[in-house]
Amino acid sequence: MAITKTIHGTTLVARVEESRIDAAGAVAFKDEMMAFKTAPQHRIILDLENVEFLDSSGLGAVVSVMKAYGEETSLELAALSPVVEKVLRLTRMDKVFKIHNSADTALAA
Amino acid sequence: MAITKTIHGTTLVARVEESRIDAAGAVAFKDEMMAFKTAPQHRIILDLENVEFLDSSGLGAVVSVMKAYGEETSLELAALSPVVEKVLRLTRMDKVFKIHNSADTALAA
Amino acid sequence: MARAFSANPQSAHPMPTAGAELSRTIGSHLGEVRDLVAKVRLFLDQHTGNPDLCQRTEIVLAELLNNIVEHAYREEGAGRITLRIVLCETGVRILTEDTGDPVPGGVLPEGLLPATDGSLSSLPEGGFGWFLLRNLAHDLSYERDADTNRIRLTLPYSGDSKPNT
Amino acid sequence: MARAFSANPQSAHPMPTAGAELSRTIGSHLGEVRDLVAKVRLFLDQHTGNPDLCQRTEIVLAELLNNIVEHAYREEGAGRITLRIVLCETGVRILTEDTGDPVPGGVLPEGLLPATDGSLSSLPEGGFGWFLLRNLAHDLSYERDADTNRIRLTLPYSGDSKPNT
Ligand SMILES: Nc1ncnc2c1ncn2[C@@H]1O[C@H](COP(=O)(O)OP(=O)(O)O)[C@@H](O)[C@H]1O
Ligand SMILES: Nc1ncnc2c1ncn2[C@@H]1O[C@H](COP(=O)(O)OP(=O)(O)O)[C@@H](O)[C@H]1O
Repeated sequence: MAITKTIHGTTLVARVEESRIDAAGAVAFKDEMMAFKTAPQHRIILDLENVEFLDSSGLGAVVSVMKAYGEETSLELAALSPVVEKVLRLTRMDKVFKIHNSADTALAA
Repeated sequence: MAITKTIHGTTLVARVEESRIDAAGAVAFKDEMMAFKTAPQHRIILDLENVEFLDSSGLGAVVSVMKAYGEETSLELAALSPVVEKVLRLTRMDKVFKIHNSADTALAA
Repeated sequence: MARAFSANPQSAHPMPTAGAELSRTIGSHLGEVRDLVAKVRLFLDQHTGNPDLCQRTEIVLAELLNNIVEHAYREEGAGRITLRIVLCETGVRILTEDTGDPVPGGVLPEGLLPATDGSLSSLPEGGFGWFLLRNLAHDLSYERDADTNRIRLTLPYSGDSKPNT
Repeated sequence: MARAFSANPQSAHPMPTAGAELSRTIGSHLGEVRDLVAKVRLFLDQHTGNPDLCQRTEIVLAELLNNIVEHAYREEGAGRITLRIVLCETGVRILTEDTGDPVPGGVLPEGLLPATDGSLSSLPEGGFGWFLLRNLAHDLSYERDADTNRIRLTLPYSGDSKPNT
């Protein structure tokens, strides 16, 4: 059952992408909706494709988010621009984050 | 700070929609990322715009998702097709769920 | 995007193509039920100009066929279900045949509406099927003939449903 | 979509438009710093064919100006910052002037790299600013002249950074 989930603040919008929720699909529907409840924060992929620039304050904010989510959550970065890549490399934070070419690659990993 | 968040199974993809994460935006970035952690399941809006058909098994699955999320989460329905609306009305479940014309209306409510 | 809600079914509709009919046999699987119900919906859309009738028939047909898969054949996947649909002046006539377990006691379930006014944890997660069937269908009958269950019902041409008592 | 990573900056680049310069004065606000840094980046893109130089300058400028807003003017929003940028044969020369607090002890911060090899909870959330400045800038100097702080530095035309010791 394909369901697209989007977060707006503290609200989750779950958009069913199929045309029927019936006996043949009811279990799949339920499983997909519950996946969000049971382990919502296993991985967070921060997709930086639009981000051309990151400074030390921005980097500090990313680190503090990672710390706040704790050990159970893996915060990973995707699609680094040349500047973002430079700032991470110079500060050695490229060793701290898992880094992916794109969010799609990260999801496939 | 505009960040689009999408859930894929147990992974959250957070896509920054702006071109800079810098000192001027660092706090907004952090707040937006933490909103997901602190109250992830305040409301769930089930966007049924694509759903033409719901039978009693599908309705049962929706009810069981609502029950599993418990009292703290409000499960609301949006964009009912004529059949979905009929099934809810006949079973009196239209009195149990908050119902919205569209997911956008629901988010604005 | 918001949807427009369906127009009130009280308004006049063109008559269905009286006499049009459709017969199919499927295996006892929820996925086959889904496909057949969607096919019938298309057939009805083509032969009647009555969306409300089409919607009611789609609901009733899904409940009826799913119940046969789940209860008469106990979701074991073995068994055939035959469906016959005839459009007539008074509405849509439906016949199903299966060779699964007989309906217990030889009487179709009463189909009471489960209570929906209690606490969250007491809300019903099932049991709506026969309520919907009884509410929408007219002239419901059941017969057991040797090893065959035969259920007949009619969807009236107009009238959304019986009063919701 | 994946990005292609930037080409290695060792390769030859056309010379910048030597002599091109830009001067601006802004109020002491992080938002004004953001806008000015973006403007300078455009100016550099137009006058140099050296993306690596543009990127290094953008990083250094953001750190330098944000530090003045945050530390010299203590993020109080009052005060002006003047920036002057000159392109020359050896690279990009930068001068800032502000009338905020003097740098403590009259010496620019040493800018040691905070340790990043400890546990999650010990990771640094700040303190990278002067490390980046010292790592990327050459000929860094500070003077206090009456009520004015003056910081000068150069971004060398080539060379990504000093060895990362
Ligand atoms: N075709 C059938 N053959 C035998 N038993 C049936 C059939 N349909 C329904 N039943 C019985 O009637 C009960 C009520 O059915 P229904 O209202 O559809 O609820 P649900 O299927 O959600 O339990 C079922 O639990 C089942 O025991
Ligand atoms: N322009 C300045 N004027 C006065 N003090 C400064 C200035 N820049 C930096 N400092 C001091 O140096 C310290 C290190 O700065 P920096 O490396 O940018 O880290 P951060 O700003 O993240 O704390 C600051 O905490 C501040 O005390």
